[in-house]
Amino acid sequence: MKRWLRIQTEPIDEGALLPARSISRGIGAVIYFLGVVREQEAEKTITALEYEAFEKMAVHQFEKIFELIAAKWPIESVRVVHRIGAVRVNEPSLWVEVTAPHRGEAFAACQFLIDEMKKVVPIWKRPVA
Amino acid sequence: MKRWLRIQTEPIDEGALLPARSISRGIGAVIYFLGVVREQEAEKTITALEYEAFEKMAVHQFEKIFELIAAKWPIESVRVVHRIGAVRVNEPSLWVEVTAPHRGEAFAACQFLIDEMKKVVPIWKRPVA
Amino acid sequence: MSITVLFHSYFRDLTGCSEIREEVPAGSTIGKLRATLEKKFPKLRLMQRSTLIAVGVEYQSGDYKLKEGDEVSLFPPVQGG
Amino acid sequence: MSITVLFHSYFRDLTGCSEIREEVPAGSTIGKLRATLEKKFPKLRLMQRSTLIAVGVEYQSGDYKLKEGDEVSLFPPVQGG
Repeated sequence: MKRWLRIQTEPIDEGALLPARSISRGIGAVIYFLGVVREQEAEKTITALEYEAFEKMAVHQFEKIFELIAAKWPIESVRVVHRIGAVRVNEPSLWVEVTAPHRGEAFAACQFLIDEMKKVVPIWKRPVA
Repeated sequence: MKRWLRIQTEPIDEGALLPARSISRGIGAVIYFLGVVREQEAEKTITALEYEAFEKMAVHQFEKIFELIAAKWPIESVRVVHRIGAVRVNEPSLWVEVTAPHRGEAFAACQFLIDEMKKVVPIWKRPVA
Repeated sequence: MSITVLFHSYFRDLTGCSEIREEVPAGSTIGKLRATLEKKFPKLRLMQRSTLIAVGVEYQSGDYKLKEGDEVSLFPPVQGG
Repeated sequence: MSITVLFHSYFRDLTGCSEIREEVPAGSTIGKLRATLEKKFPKLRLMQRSTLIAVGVEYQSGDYKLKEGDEVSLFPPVQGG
């Protein structure tokens, strides 16, 4: 399974990420997920979230999740970008792409990745009023 | 819920579809799904699939699925492109985008849309050797 | 009573026909129409258990009562995506 | 035995500190280290039930036996995405 991870302060550029995708002739499903900053956070109106990562551990924990995915499903590739620093409302903080032969495993792996990330990857956020 | 549907012979241009997305400040999740033509279809190697739609009924059946989604989940928008005619291996035949406040409902609605489409929308495919 | 019948996908190959006009007695059901069509196009019988039927843009079952001018579609299981 | 302790996210605010060097007796566990840190930074006690602990890049529990040079991180529940 191909893995690709970026933890970056620059905005997530979907248009630039698309052409970097390469899928083999056995791939039938591609899923993208974008996590976007919402205006309401814990019932307060915000203008941005300030994300912070303990980066070396975040990278390691993402790699462990990738290992679990590779062991569980026939996924061809996973790409993840998580933005840190200030991310304004309406901007994506997370971008995930999963490619697989069939959609069932692609959806399962993509949801698993996000659920696990939210449990173990040391990234935190603070509301910016 | 915003709905947008195209059944088209032209290739699906992901790069052109992205900037047409507009999400409100309450949106936290965007999911894209791409269905891609695989080289192996029913254990035979193919070069393309030839898709055919009974178009007026396909449009109506998609609209009924959109209604069900709108009744079931707080989805802000659904966009669907299904290609017809010859679609080569490695090219997408289906593109779906769902935007919602939270990822749970976005994933559920996206999978529901594809599952229902495969049951009721009159589109067929034939392998091209 | 005049009914238009459309054959989609490989039902076109089975029947060698994409559209046909059928005269059926008033009050006929889809079931009745199917029996008539299977006499005319015996290969349709091969697909008896995997035939989907619509009138206009809605799915209907065998007991649907046909009306003058109905457009009936016969087709195999759908395969979008 | 010398241990580096890192505080992340709002644990930095609670302690007013992002990194501190602690001397602990040989054979000390993370549990022991935590008790020492809670004496030094009493506000950490407020978070007792929602403190995550890692050594290097791996999560560890209170009975982990510290080694010379370990880098221990204390932080609140993670919130990526």
